[in-house]
Amino acid sequence: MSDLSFQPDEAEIERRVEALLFAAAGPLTAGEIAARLPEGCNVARAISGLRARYEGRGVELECVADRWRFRTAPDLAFMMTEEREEPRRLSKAALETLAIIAYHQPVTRAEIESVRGVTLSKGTLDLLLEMGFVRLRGRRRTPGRPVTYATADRFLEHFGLATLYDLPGVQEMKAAGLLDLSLPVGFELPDPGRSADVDDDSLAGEDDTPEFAQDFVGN
Amino acid sequence: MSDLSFQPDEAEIERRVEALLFAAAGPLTAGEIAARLPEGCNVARAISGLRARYEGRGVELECVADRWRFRTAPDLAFMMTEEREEPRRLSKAALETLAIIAYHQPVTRAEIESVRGVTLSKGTLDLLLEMGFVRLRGRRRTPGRPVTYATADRFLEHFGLATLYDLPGVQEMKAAGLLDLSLPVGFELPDPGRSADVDDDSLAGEDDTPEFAQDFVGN
Amino acid sequence: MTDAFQPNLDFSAAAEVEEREAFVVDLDGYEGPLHVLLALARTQKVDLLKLSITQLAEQYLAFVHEARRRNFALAADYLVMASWLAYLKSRLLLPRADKDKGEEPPAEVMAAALAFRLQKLEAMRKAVEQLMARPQLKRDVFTRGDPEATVIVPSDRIDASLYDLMSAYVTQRRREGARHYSPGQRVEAFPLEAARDWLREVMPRLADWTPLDQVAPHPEDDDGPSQASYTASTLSASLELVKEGAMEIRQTQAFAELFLKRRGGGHPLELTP
Repeated sequence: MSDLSFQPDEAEIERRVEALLFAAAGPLTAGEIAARLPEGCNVARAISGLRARYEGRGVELECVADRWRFRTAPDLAFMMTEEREEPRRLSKAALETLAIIAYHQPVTRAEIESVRGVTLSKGTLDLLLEMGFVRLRGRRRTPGRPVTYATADRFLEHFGLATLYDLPGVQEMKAAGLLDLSLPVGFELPDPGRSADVDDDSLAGEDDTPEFAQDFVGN
Repeated sequence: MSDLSFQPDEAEIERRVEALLFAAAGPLTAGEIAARLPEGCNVARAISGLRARYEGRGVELECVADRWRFRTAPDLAFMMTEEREEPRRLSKAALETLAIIAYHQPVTRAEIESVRGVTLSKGTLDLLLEMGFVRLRGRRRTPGRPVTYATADRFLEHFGLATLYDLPGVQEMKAAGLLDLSLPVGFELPDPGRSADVDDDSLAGEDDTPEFAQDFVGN
Repeated sequence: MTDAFQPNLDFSAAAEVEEREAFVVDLDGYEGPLHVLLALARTQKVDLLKLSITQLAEQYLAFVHEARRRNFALAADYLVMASWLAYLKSRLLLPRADKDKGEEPPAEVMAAALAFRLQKLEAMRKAVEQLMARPQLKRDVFTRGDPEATVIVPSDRIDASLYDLMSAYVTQRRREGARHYSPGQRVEAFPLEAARDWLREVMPRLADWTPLDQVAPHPEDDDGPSQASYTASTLSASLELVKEGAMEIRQTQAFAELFLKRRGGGHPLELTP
């Protein structure tokens, strides 16, 4: 299908990557782009070339959820009245829940409740799941095997984040130990959010931390 | 909303036109562009500026019937004709079928149809098989020896499940607001983890591929 | 217009009203005790880890007191937190003498843990603010409005989440349930006519006050009407007979046992177990 014999030069590769990203309906990974180019093309270089070229323009190249996409410059938001979609308004509770999932993932329902100190009202998690911001990730290897939640790519795409590392303030919070789900020793606070089937006492278990760390880095 | 007092310079106008044309759902006339810019902006000059800027790039500015739009360079059209390999979204039928196979495996075609209440269209199972989400598992030891289906490894990979035992259960369905406290009559979730001990004959021993093919296609 | 004559008092009254309003608004804004505590802690304007927990406890207790004074229905959570804080405060203030309370962590540790927990919640609130300040898709930034007709679909990516799978499954099971719905066996009732006949039959033996339970027939197997139905129908029928003047009925107090008796003489009911 493609002209495999012809080895494009750097400028030509950049042109092609530009065309692909412009045409695509969604963000593309470097791998997906490479698959459409002759073998041996340096996609990374083409992307950084394009990125520089579009810097400060009305349209910019951005990395979200490890994928690349063109999007309009944020400072021009005011012009886009016609394109703007009325955003689904998230309640304060839903936003806080989303933030807790984003910064602590993978996290169980009980853990979310324990950070907020209130029971998660019905509808909050479903809404986030339905909007595609949050996904069921797996099960915690603790008694009761509670389901854990994590953010979905759509979350990163929506907020224009390249990876979970790029969450605002995440490094500082981590350094301050604020993202640690195991509470300090001897910490007994009345916890209305915690239901009868307490399952995060055993969180300190060694199985857990690696799973989190791995997941966190892996994304 | 807009900064009406600020009179943008030429470069800024070009930027804005670029963003507008990029984000617009269809080609725009010069008049439509002008309407979104501060009064007195020279749209024609911005367009010709942009046109020059994109000349020879992977994306070009094109005029059709007095309307302007970006489109990929014609010589790169061959890159865009790539066929769709897989649907981005699973059809409702496919997703539903997959769900039944996941929870009820190993399951025959007739059993799937009995849960869904509609005949399974030919393409649905093929698609799932082709995508590697589903596999032929064996034959039920009942009259007619119907083929049974089960999920394949790709299914677990895609949904991030370590084992079938990790499929969300009734508790999670309730937590996600999918099930009320009052379960539908006769709602029982089979345990997909049990699928090891089934009354199935393996397909491996079968020499009579024709029989299988016939069965598979014939439905 | 009459500014000069306006006494100062009115101003303070107005301020008081405003304060009260502010309180109401605030209570609505809180989601739980932890959120209230965080808001109160902010008024101390110090690092959340250097917070004065005794002061915070007092502030919170005042808050709860005020809310109750105004008859706000406070959820139990708030009161549990209040008593816990009162306890913590007293432990913080008392000299630490008794070592026999070994199993409980020192009050300072508990206070530090509370401060930490508030800091954690605060961090999440800040995270929300920072996230919302980011340019958001379709609100601040926009992707291609008109992707090429021959769309390049990211090939290896299928848009189906576990949640989609679950909801697809549940929807079908629901539909299946609705399809296969059969009204099932009708709940059989003990007919009133039969109850009347039964009562007439046993009437001669109801010379003394006899509990309703013993008068009503007892089902012999599981197929027939339930015991409740036997009892209810017998009661209805007996009321009819009372109206006709054939029987008397008595109950000493609400929910107490009902006793039946025929009018006139007869043989006592032979009680069969």
